[in-house]
Formats: sequence, C-alpha cells, structure tokens
Amino acid sequence: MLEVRGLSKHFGGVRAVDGIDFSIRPGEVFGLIGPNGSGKSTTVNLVCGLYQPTAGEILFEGKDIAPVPTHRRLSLGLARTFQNIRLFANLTVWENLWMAENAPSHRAETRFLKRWIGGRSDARERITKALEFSGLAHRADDLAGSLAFGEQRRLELARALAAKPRLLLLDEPAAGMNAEEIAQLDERIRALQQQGYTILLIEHHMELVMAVTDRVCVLNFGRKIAEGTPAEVQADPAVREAYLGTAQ
Amino acid sequence: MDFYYSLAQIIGFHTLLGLSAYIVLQTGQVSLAQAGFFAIGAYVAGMLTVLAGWHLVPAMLVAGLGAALMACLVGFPALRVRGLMLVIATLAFGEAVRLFFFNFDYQIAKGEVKIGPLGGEGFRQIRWFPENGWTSLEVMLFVWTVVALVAGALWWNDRSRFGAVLRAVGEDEVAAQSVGINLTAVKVTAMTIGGFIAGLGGAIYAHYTTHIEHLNFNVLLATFAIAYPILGGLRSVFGTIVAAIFVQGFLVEGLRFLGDWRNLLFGALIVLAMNLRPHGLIDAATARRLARLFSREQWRGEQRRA
Amino acid sequence: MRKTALLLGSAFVALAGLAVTGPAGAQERSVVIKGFGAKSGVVRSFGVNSEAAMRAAAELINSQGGVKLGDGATGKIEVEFLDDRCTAEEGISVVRRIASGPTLVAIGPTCSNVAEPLFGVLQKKAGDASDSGLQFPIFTDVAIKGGLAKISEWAFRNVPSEAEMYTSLFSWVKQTKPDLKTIFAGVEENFAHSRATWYAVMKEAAPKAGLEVKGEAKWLLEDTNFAQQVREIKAAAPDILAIAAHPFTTCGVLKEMRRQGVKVKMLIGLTSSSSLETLQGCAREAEGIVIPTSFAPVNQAAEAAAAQAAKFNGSLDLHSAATYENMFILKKLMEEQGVLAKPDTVQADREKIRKGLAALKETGGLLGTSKRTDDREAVKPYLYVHAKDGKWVVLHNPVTN
Amino acid sequence: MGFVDYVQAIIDGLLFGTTYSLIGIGFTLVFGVMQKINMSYAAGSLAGAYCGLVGPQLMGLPPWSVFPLSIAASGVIGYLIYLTCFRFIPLASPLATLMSTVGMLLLLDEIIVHSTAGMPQNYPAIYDGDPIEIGDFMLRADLVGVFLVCVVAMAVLLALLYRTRLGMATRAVAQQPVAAQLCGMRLQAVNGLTFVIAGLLGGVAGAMIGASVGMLSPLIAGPITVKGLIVTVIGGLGSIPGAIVAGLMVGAAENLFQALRNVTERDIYVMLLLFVFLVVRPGGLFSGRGHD
Repeated sequence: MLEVRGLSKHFGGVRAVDGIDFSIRPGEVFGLIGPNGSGKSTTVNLVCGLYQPTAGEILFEGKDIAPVPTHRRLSLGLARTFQNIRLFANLTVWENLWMAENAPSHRAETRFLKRWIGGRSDARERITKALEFSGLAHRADDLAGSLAFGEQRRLELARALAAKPRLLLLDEPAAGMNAEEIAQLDERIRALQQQGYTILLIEHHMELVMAVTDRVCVLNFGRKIAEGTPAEVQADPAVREAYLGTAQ
Repeated sequence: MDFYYSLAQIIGFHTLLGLSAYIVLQTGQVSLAQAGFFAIGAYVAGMLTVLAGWHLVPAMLVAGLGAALMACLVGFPALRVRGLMLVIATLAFGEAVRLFFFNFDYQIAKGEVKIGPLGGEGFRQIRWFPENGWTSLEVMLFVWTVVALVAGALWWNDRSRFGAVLRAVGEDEVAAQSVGINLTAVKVTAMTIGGFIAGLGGAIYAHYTTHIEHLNFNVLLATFAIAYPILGGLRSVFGTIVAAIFVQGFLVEGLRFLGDWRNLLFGALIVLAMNLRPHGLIDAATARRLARLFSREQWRGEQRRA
Repeated sequence: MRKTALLLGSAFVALAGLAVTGPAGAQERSVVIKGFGAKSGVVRSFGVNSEAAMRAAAELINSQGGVKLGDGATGKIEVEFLDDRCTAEEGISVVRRIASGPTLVAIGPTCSNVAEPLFGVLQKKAGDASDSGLQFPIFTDVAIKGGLAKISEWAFRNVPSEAEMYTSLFSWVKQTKPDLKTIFAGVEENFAHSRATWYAVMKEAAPKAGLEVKGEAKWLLEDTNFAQQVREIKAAAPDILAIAAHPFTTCGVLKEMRRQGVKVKMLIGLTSSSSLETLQGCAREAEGIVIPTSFAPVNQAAEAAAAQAAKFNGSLDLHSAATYENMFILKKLMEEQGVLAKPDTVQADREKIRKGLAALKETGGLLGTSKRTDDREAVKPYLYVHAKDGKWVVLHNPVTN
Repeated sequence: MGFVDYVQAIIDGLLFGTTYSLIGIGFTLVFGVMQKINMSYAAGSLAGAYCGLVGPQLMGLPPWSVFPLSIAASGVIGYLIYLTCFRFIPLASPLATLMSTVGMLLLLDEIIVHSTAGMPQNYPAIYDGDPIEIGDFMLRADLVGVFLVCVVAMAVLLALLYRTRLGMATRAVAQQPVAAQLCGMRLQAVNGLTFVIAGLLGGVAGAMIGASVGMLSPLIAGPITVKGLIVTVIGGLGSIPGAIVAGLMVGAAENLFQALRNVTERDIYVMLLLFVFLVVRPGGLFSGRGHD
C-alpha cells in the first residue's frame, strides 16, 4: 500500500533520514520505532508532505506522491495524527471534525458551494457518530483547547478518521498517556484494524508496539537497522544495542 | 441630527475597513495592506462617478472588484511570509499603493475646470451624494445597508464551514494542511474578500469626504484597520462593529469635549484597553455568550438530543 | 467585572460628550461663533494661535458692548474652538456638529487638506435645491492654498492671495536688486500647499518679473536627509533660492546648505514659514530669508492685537491675525445684516451672514483695507519680512512705501 | 546626473543609514527576547532625544549635555514602555501587545506635540565644521562622527550581549525562556532590562538622528518607525548583524532610487524592493531558510 524507497532527508549537514526502505501491506498495522532522534517523525512528515525528500521516492498505491501537495494527500487517503497534539484549539470539538469533512471520498458527491458553505448534508450525522465512537459527544460544543489531554488525543484521532483514510499515520499516540489509557489505545487500534484501516504506528512505547503491530521497522540515526515481526525484531542484536547502548 | 447621521457614516466606513481586516485576520494573517485596498476603492469609485458619470452603486461594486483583484494578486506572494514578516510585507505594499496615487495624475477638462486625481494635490469634488440631493439620513441609511450586508454575510460565514476553515488555518497551518485544507486557496480567498470589502469602504469614504489625497491612506489608517478587529476580539463581527463605535464614536467624537486632552488620551486609552482586555472588548467568553443567543448551536444541540 | 464597570463608566461619560450642546437660555442673547482646526498633531501651533486670537477678539468685542442684534438686543459673542486633528473626516464631522447647534458661523479650518473636503460637503451654489450639501457659512482664516473658496458659495476666506504677494515680491526684487537673474526652488512635494505655491504661484510669477527659472529640487514633508537636494541647488547655482516648504524641512535644507557651504544671494520662503517655528528650528541658518506675509506688528492696531492675543497664550502671525480680523468682520456684518441670534432664527441668521459676506467688497484689517474678490477670496495688504537676529523684521512695505 | 553623483548619493545614504541600523537593532533586540514587536520603539527613541533638550533649553546646561541626557531618558522611556505595554499583557496575546505599542506610539508622539506645540526644535550637531572632501566626493564630517558613534554603540552592545553575565541571561531568555527560568533567571527582570538596553541604544539613535538632521520634529517618528521595521525584517528578525547591514543598505538604496528616479517615486521602489525581498528571502539577509 505504501512503499518507501531509498528515502533521505538532509537538513544542512544533518542526515535526519538516510536512505530507508520499507513497505506496508494493506490491512496491517506497521510499526516504526527507534530511539529519540532516529528519524521517525521526519519520516512521517515526509510521507505527509510537510518536508520534501532530499532523495528517494514514496509510492502510495503504486503512485509516486512526491509532487502531490500536502493538503491533497488526504484526498489520496492518507490521514495522520501528531506527536504533539495539533488540534484547532479555538474551534469547538464539533468544528474540528467538520474540518476533515472536505475529504476526497466525499468530494465527488457534493457540489462545490454546498461543500464549502454547509458541508455535506449527512456530515452532521457522521460527525455525531464519530463523536460517540470517541466518547466526546457530551463535549461537542466546547473548545478543543479546553479538553483534557486524553480527550484531545481521542479527538485528534477522530478528526483523522473523519476523512475516511485508507492509511492512518499515528505519530506517537501513546505519548503522555498512563497505563490505563494505553490499554484503551491498544484496543482502539485493534478495532480500527478490524474495520479495515491500514495503520502506520510510530511509537516509543515498546509494549504497545509489540502488542498491536504485525510488522516493525527499526530506525537508528536515520538508517533502518532491522525489520520483521515484533518477535524477530526484539531478538535482533543490533536493535538491542541501539536501545540499550553498547556498554551493556 | 445631521451630525449624528454624519458620525454614523464615519463609523460605517470604518467598520467596513475593520471587517476587511477581520476576515484576513481570521486566517492568522495580519495585513497592513488594507489601507491600500481602501485607497484603490476610493480612487476607482471616485473616478467612475466623477469622470465617467456612473451611478454610485455600480461604481462601488467595480471599486470593490478592483481592490479585490489587487488583493488577490498580493495574496499569492504574501503567502510565502508569515507573522511579523507578513505585517511588514503588507505594510510595504500598502505604502507602495499610496505612493502610486501620490504620483498619479489623470485629469480631464470638464467645462472650464479640470477634474480628476492630481498627484499630491489630491482628487477634488467627488460630490455624488449632494449633487443627487441625498440627505444625510439617506446617506447614512445607504452606508449602513452596505455595512449590514457585509457584516451579515461575514456573520453567516462565521457559522458556515468556510468560516471554520478560515479559523482552522489561523489556528494551525500544519494541522489544517493535514486535514486537507488548501492553505493557498483559503488565504488568497480571505485576502480577496478582504480587498473587496475594503474597496467598498474606500468608495464610501471618497464620497463622504468629497476630496481624497494619498496622505489619507497612510500607515495610521492601515493600523486602524487591524485595530478594530483586534480591539473587538476577533471572535465575531460584532466585536469589530463595537470597536469601530468605541474608537470613532467614543475616543474620537465622544471625547471631543476634552479639547487638548483628547488626543493624549486617545493613545493612552488604547494602551489601557489592551491591558484590561488583552483578548479584545468582546473576547471569547463574551462572544460565546452572544453566539448562544442566536446561533444554530441550540438547534444543533436539539438535533443531537433527538 | 470591575474592569467592565470601569469601561462602561467611561463610555457613559463620553456619551455625555457626544451630545451637541444646546443654546444657553439667557436674557442677554449669545452669538455663537465656533472655531475649529488642528490642536493636536504636528500643526498644533496653528490651532493654538487661532484659538487665542479668536478668544482675544471675542473678549474685546464683548467688553466693548457686544454685538447689536437686529431687534435692538445685545448679543455677547460665545466662542468655542474644536480640534479636528487636521484630518478630513474629523473636519467634516466637527462642522456638522457645529452646524447642528446654535452656531451662526464657523472660523476654520487650519489645514488646506481639511478645507478642500470640507468645502466639498457644503452646498455648491447657495439656494440650489437640488444640491443637498450643508448650508452653513465658513470663514476660513488659515488654510492658505490658493483658490479653495471656489468650491462652494458657503465658503469664504480671509487668507492672503499668494499669487498677488509673490508677483509683487518678484517685481520688487527685480527693481531693487537687478543683478539677481536666476531662481531655483526647493519644493516639499507631498504637501499640497507647498507644492501649489511653487508650481502654480511662484513658478508662474517669477518669469513675468524677468527671472529665469532654473528648475527645482524636490523633497518630502518628512524627509530627514537633504544632501542630494542641496547638491542640486549647488549645481544650479541660482541667484535666488525659493523654498516652498514648511519650517521643518525648510530648516533641514538650510542646515544642509550651511554644511555643504552652499550660498545664494537671496532666500525666499513660503508664507507659512514666516512663523516662530522657523526661528525656533534654525534661526542662524534662516538669517536673511525673505517671506511675504499679511501680518506683522507694524502699526498700533496690529501691536495691540498681538498683545491681546498674547494674553490668551497665542502669538499673532499671518494665520491667526486673519482669525482676529474675521471676528471683527463678522461682528460688523452681523450688525449690518440684523442678525437676531434667537434659537428659531439660526438658519435665517446663517443665510444673512452668507449673503453679507458674499456682498462685501472691502473689509477692514490690521494692516489696512482688504479687497474681496467675486470668488469669495481676499486680497489682503501684505509686506515683506526677513529673519534678522532671530526675529522677523519688516523688510519692505509695498503699501505704504 | 553622472556616475560621480550616484556614488556620492550612495555614500550619503550609507552614512545616514547607520541611524536606521541603530533603530533596527533596537527592534530586533526586543523581538529576539520577547518574540514581539515594539511599535513605539522609534517614537520612544525620539522622545528620549526630546527629553535631552531639557538640559540646555531649560536647565542651562552646555549643549553637549543633550547627548547623555537623551540616552538616559530613552532608557527610562524604554522601561516605561515595557511596564505599560508588555508586563501585564499575557504572552499569548501578541496582537494585544502590537496594539498597545501602537497606542503608545500615538501617545508619545502627542506628548511631544503638546510639550513643543509641534514646533521643530534645534538639536546640536556633534561636529559643526566643514565637510571632508576627497577628490570629487564629499563626506559630511558630522555624519562620519554619527557613523562612528553608531559603530561604537553597536560594539558596546555586542560586548554587553556576549561578554557579560547580563548578556548571557538575555540570550538565554531569548533562546529558551522556560529553561532560563529554571536556571534561576528572573524572566521579568531580564525582559525589563532588555527594554532598558534597547532604550539606551534608541537614545543613541534618537540623538544621532537629531544631530544629523540638526532638528527634531514629531513628523519624523512615523517614517523612522517604518524604516526601522524595514531594516529589522530585511536583516532577519532577531539578527543584530543583519540589522546593521540592512540599515546601511536601506539608506543607500533610498538615496540611489532618489538619484535615479525622483523623490516622489523613491519610496515606491523602496517598498516594492522590500516586498520582493521578503517574498524571495523571507528569512532575511543572513538566513538560509524562512522564518516561521
């Protein structure tokens, strides 16, 4: 579904991402892990189009998406969440979801004016459902900035899902969560997989990654050092070294 | 009464100026080019009614469109800069427009006198209102009809999806892109609409003062354009209207009895207002209270409960 | 909440200020004349001086028995001066405010860029029912740019005719100093008055007097660097340099000329610069500059008037002297026209004043009699002053000599 | 107009440009520390210069006393601006500070107008002798002096920022406000002090502008503000070397445009050049990437 070939991104002299390859198959949960500064977030930003790659290509369903501008990537079926939550803090919860209602999947069905001014007629219904799914229905009219941290994470996920993406990029969704919330997240990711979403999970939290992913790719200093099932990766000496340091 | 009608006209075109900046500010862009668009509206409308003998209404529309076109053209390059850089870039553009009119001579002979813009000496005798026998009351009603139409459209826009999109862009451009919002389209559209509104305001201004010159459209006016929505709290069109009334009605006219002290207080009161109400006269809390009064949120709430 | 209360409170106070002041009910009727002009911003001194002149004249008139009204009653002149910040929209607003009250006539504004729009708001032809412009007489004292009263039949001016003054000045120069042959100018390009005075007045008048115009150097009102312009002056090497600019840039250029060691045989200045500002800013460099003006304390009447204005903390110059004269002209005119100054005769009184002003052929003035033209302008007596030892001194009086 | 004239125009512009540089540095300094713009900065600098005139005009001090007095007064005004326009307005409301400083700009200008009735005031030159002539070219001796004073002021500023504990604190707050607070630096104190330093520098600028024009007028506050802002952004927000170079550039460019075209069109080209420059190099002179 998503194929990354020889992807590199250099900032000045720093090689944040340096020639990595991986590919994600439809329907799987693919983990991208690595220590701090290993290039995970840069990779996500490259896939989303926030950065232009220095070299390499990103194929989505067989098409090179390098020339596609950021905002059009959602139309292709790529939606994401952010490591540091990026909600529209001064818009209401409802409006945050409304934003994602311009997704391509809906585009053909609605006339231009209606789409921009009122949104789709059944949008209201879908947003209501999405809010219920995330357990945020009672806060629909509150400003997103006023939500608790966990609620904000859920809202961000709901916003990404509102666009009906085929590939969902989750950038460290467990950051800042407690054990209980992580358990909930675990369940939610599995539920999403069952609904047919393909997921690229960038995560720091090992237990979560090992529990929900089908395959994992490990980065270190911008290079791929291992790829395989969670179990295979865990056994890999290079990975152990990257995570635990050479001293041990 | 004549005086109050006249004051209402002043507040009217200042409100339009403020609203033109309001919609641009919603996308997070602080534009100091609004005085330039206002100037374009003023000169174009004045030339159409005085030199071409048009009726004011079509002249205003053309003036608005002219200003909108210019705003659209500025919108594209201005997209590349943000924050303070954008403030200065738009300031530079607005000043360039003003200086263009400083160097702009286009006079034709009408009878024994020459009429039309004459560079630094300005453009005299834009007397469409009195020549057509409009009373102050009629002019005021006309001005406020335009203001009501524009404010109404923007108020409605605030409730529409596009309005929310504008604010989303203002909140977080990266997140907006990631939910599929085309920043270029949104920002340029906001700029263009803002240009159109400023053009309308400028057209009214020219016909109010009957004489315009480039110095009227200076940086101070551009600062006022953004001051109204900022003082108003950026949450609703009412804030901008309230701020225009506050500045033009209270600070400028209301305090006139203070004589010498008035202009000293003018700056001091702006400083004080921003200290007391940094989020504007009508801030988020007030705006939401207002919005609840007559928004469709209630209706939406009922929908959900059903 | 307290903050809101504070804001509301001050808003309330201001609303009180919005109210147009009503006529004062007194046995002795009051004749309301209001002045308006810039009392804030860079040209504040115009407003300050005009107000002082106005109050000085009113006090004098009232102490001498006031105005005799049409029905034999006595009217006391009541004066107020409003600040228009030298902006068009405020000027219009102020006049509409004045016109909404019992005021019979207004004196102002101080700035040409307010006068132009303001006169445009007035009815163009008096009595023209199809023109809904404001019907209110304005007698301008300061705004000096030529020919503005043409805009409306309700606009009158008692400002000197610059065309007349410079024509006279140049021919006097030609007569008394025949060795001066060339003239070059420095023009403040973005100030309408300065610009108009050079291009429409001096540049026309100089060749008629036989002077050769060698061009002009240009700068802007707010410029701070005049090196290039002074170099242009140096290159032109004129006998006479005419500076059509306000005091700030006039001084800037004169200082730069001194630094660059550029000297001309004669300096001629803009009428508006024959004020204290120029001396305050650059007395040393301005030494010798010749300016035609319609006022200097050269006779008893003028000296007395200047002393009277000084009591009200203002100085009498060519602008504020006109204010002073206007008050007396208006007093005489109101008596002649039988103005009643009753609350229900306000509009009729205004029309009487307008007619009276339009019919005037001559008026008295501090320096002698002024003629009135058909397009509501004045031709005032004038004299030439020059800066000498930090003071304006009369150089020549074309009327008496 | 020949080649010599153009070169001479550029020389004049460069010399005068140092005052623009100083104002630009002041803007940039405050921006660097608080990420906010102080629109009243140039007006405050001029107000300081006006205050300096109190010495010779009212207290009978010798003419040279205006310079130290101007600088000190401007420092005080800088701190007052901090108190009234920054201290009590939440950091998260940049637009509120923008407006409050605009209000302050109007207030300062009007205070000047009221205390002088708008009359231009004579300001002493730092050197009153003949210009220096080198071949066909001419340098204004006093402007060379102004240039040197500005250079010294910049050097002192740089030394203060990079060689003292105070400067270190300022830079630390500029880069990492939270971390700096954790290290025991008092944010308010450092911010306030930055305003004082910027104010003192503005005092030098104001005094030098007064000295080079030979006069002060409330008219110049507006144009100097605009020029200062232009210099700040061309130099790149927060960049002191950028502001220095940009000030000289703007001074030279405007004189050159004036020589090439006309004074009435001069500023159109300055503005358009700035507009194009910002669009092409949004990060300023010395930055590779755009500033966010």
